[in-house]
Amino acid sequence: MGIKIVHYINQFYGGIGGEDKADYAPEKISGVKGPGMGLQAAFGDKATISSTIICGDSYFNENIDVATGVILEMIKEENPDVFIAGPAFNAGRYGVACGAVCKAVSESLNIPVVTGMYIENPGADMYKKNAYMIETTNSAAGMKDALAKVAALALKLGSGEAIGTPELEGYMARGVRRNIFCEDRGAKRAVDMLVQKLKGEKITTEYPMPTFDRVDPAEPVKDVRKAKIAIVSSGGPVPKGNPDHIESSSASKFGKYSIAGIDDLTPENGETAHGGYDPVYANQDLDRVIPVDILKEMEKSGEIGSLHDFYYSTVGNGTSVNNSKKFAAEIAKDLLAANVDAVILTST
Amino acid sequence: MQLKIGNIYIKDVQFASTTEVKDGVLHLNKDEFLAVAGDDERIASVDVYLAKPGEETRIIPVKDVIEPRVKVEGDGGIFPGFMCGVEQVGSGTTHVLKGAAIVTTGRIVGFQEGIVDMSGPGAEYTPFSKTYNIVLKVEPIDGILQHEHEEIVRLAGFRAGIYVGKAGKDVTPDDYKTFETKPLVQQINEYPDLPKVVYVYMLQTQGLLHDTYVYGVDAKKIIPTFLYPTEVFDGAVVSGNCVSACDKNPSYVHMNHPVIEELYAKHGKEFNFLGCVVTNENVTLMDKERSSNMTAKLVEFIGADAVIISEEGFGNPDADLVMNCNKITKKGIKTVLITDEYAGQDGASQSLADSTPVGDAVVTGGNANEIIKLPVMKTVIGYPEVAEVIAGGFQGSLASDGSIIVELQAITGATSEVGYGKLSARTY
Amino acid sequence: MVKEIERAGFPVVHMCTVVPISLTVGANRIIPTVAIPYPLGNPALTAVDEKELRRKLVKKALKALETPVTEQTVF
Amino acid sequence: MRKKIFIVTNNKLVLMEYPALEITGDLDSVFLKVRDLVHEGYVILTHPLSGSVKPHETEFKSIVLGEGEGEMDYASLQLIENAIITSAKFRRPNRDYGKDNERIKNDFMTIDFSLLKTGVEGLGSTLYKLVKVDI
Repeated sequence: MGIKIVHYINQFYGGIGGEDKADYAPEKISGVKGPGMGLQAAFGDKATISSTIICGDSYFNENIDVATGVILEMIKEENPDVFIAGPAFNAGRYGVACGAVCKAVSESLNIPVVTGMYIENPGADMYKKNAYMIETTNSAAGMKDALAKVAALALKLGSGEAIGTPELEGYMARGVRRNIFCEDRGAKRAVDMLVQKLKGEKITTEYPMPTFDRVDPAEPVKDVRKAKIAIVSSGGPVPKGNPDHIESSSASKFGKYSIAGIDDLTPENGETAHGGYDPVYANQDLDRVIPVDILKEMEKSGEIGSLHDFYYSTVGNGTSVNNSKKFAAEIAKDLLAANVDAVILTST
Repeated sequence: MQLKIGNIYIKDVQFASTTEVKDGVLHLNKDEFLAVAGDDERIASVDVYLAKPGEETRIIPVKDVIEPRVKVEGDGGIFPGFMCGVEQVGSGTTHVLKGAAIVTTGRIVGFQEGIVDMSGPGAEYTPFSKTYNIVLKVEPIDGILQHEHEEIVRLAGFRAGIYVGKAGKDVTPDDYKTFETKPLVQQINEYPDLPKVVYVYMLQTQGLLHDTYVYGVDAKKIIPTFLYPTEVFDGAVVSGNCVSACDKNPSYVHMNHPVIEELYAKHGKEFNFLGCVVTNENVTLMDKERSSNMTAKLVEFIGADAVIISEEGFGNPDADLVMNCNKITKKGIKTVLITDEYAGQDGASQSLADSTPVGDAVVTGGNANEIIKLPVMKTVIGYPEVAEVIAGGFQGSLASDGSIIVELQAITGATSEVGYGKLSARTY
Repeated sequence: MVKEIERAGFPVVHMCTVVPISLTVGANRIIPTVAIPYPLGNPALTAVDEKELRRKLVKKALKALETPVTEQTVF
Repeated sequence: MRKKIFIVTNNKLVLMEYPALEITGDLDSVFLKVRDLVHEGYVILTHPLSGSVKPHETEFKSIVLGEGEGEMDYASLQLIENAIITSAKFRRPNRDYGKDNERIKNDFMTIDFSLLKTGVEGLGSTLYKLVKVDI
């Protein structure tokens, strides 16, 4: 029967129903369902989808740990050669589910995984390092093309063939550098690149130097004496006792804490949740992480307009880019509502 | 300056009573060879072995590789400053025993340096699996310090190269290649309409086992200077560098400089190749700033429109590469860089210790941290146990059956930063 | 985090010890601080001197918030 | 006025030859101390990643620092931070060479010593004066 495959899809593609059925718990059925039919057609007799797992998107995202555990068990029973999830196109929760399941399967079961989604699907950024992720269109209109690429890659993975470059296979780059042999020796490639550069032609560098996403600097505040300032910190400052149980690393949440009526941080009213550095100094005096004492004095003396009554805190250490993006977006919304003018962000 | 290279293609090498080239076969008088190579009172013993392409032979640790050459017409000799005076080389006629190589081995210090496999997967990564190798093993007398030990082995290799090269003096070469670079103004006028190109030739020069010599001068002591490209073909630049086998340039590679050869190949057609600026990679930041300033100034002064800059080594030389790139770009001169990568065994780490947004045209020799398994070989020349201590090796590298698991870093020439090989890397 | 808040239109001054990381995460106004465990203090100083040090850093930060910048700037 | 410079090292060979600030510990201990000193306003004069022996293949490291201009030197900070990142990316091989331990350790120390010597000699003594510090 060739390569054995298990396929994961959501309640919609599983024919269970739409948003109203999004809380559908994981179920394993034998054989193919929905897009699996297209995959099976593409495989011909080279591979067989032995079973399909269907799970509601809300169910998965609201019960990630439980759902992942159950799904892993279902896959383990099948002992497939390759696991496929999706494609999820632009469906956010579906994309996250596909990514999360792929990550779990590849890490705990050590089975090669393929999924597919639109590049702006939040699941893409979160999990493209953990799975071969075919880049799809943003809607199911691109299903045929997506299935063809997913199937081709799955066959290669299942038969242990070498996987080509992201451009060649259509998956999103995972950021891993791998050696290849070129047609020409390096010196010739360099001279050819030089000629292209001299002619003003487009060149493709073999090693893209790291570049970083930039945001244009915001306009400065005109006069801090009139401005409302807010404090945000990734150094994990929290009220004594860490009421929200912010994790010491890989934080999954941020805290919002009132400093109304507090003029100075002391061992009695503040500490750090950060696990990445020696906490003694911050626990002795949290002003060493967020300068509440100084800003309160400045507020009184009129050196700043006012200080926002809340500070926002998370732990930068090990926190995923995506989580911190998410936190920042929520914090920004809050700041906007509170008419804050500028932000002091401290990090340790 | 014009240099005619006469290639005598070597198809085999064997021991014989007389050292000579006959019908493409290099015959070697072992005793004479050893007497010349071992002619240093600091040497206790020398030995010689032959290793041919396709054989199940491993040479470890390889220190340097040298090509046998001989000057048959013109000024100076081969390896100026070491094996002859310091007359300017790079003109006249030089004969080359193409396909033959002297490979030196010895325990310079505890952990040095490369592996050359004559067959199997490792052979794909080193250029010296394709040459007929005369392997020279050198043991110094007791009580020799590390830096002297390095020098003893280095010089023994050069003497061996000169001795073998002389066998080609009266042989008619199979073909000739002529390379010419004229004095600057004449050279510019020869192709006034073509863009002008200079090669910025960075040399590893940080200290013990990290040195390179130009006309016998320790290059860490030079201020960047100009070389006619043909000078390197006569051994003006040689290696005293033996820490990172994959990305140091053995003397053989300097003598067959791939960037210079490829630039000559398009010289007069796509651009006007004016020559080389040699510069160093030093330890202090002041030296780095000074050398990169001088390099950028020289390149501008010569009138280059574009340059190729090649690095040697990794880590702090990444800073020199970036400084050279930034300062030369700032003068409005286009750059192409050649480097290699240390992206970790999984390829997921940052490849270089420094970077610059203007470094937008980079050729890479590959990720030196990638792991390779080298199978058992029938013959091992040298000291297999050093597999665990050479750069790129680790404890457990040498299995009990004699197979070796190492990073590519341990393979001589694997990730050449002058583009001698075909290896590269891509983002997956 | 810095970037996302700035993207929402707020000028953000990033007070941090590891400037290269700050540059990497895309902060535009950067104030280098004292040390990782105590960015805005120094336990080796007296309480008065320590507060003075913190005041100086905060003043620098406020100044940065008032300063127009066109690229990443370390104040 | 010559600037005062000093060596931070965990290499005994260096300590025997030069006045230096001794670090007991591995490569990262040296890097972290240097970072602290940069935070305090000293500048780095020799590249922390000197040599082609990868971090953790050798743990011996000597770095020359000097008095700064008062403000923290941003370029020095970047150098040492990059060095710390680089050190973290290389695996820590188990290095026990049995009977060869001392000889090989000595080789690694000699290499570091040589690179340092190159650096110290490269820093013209008309500009810099090497001193013993106790920080």
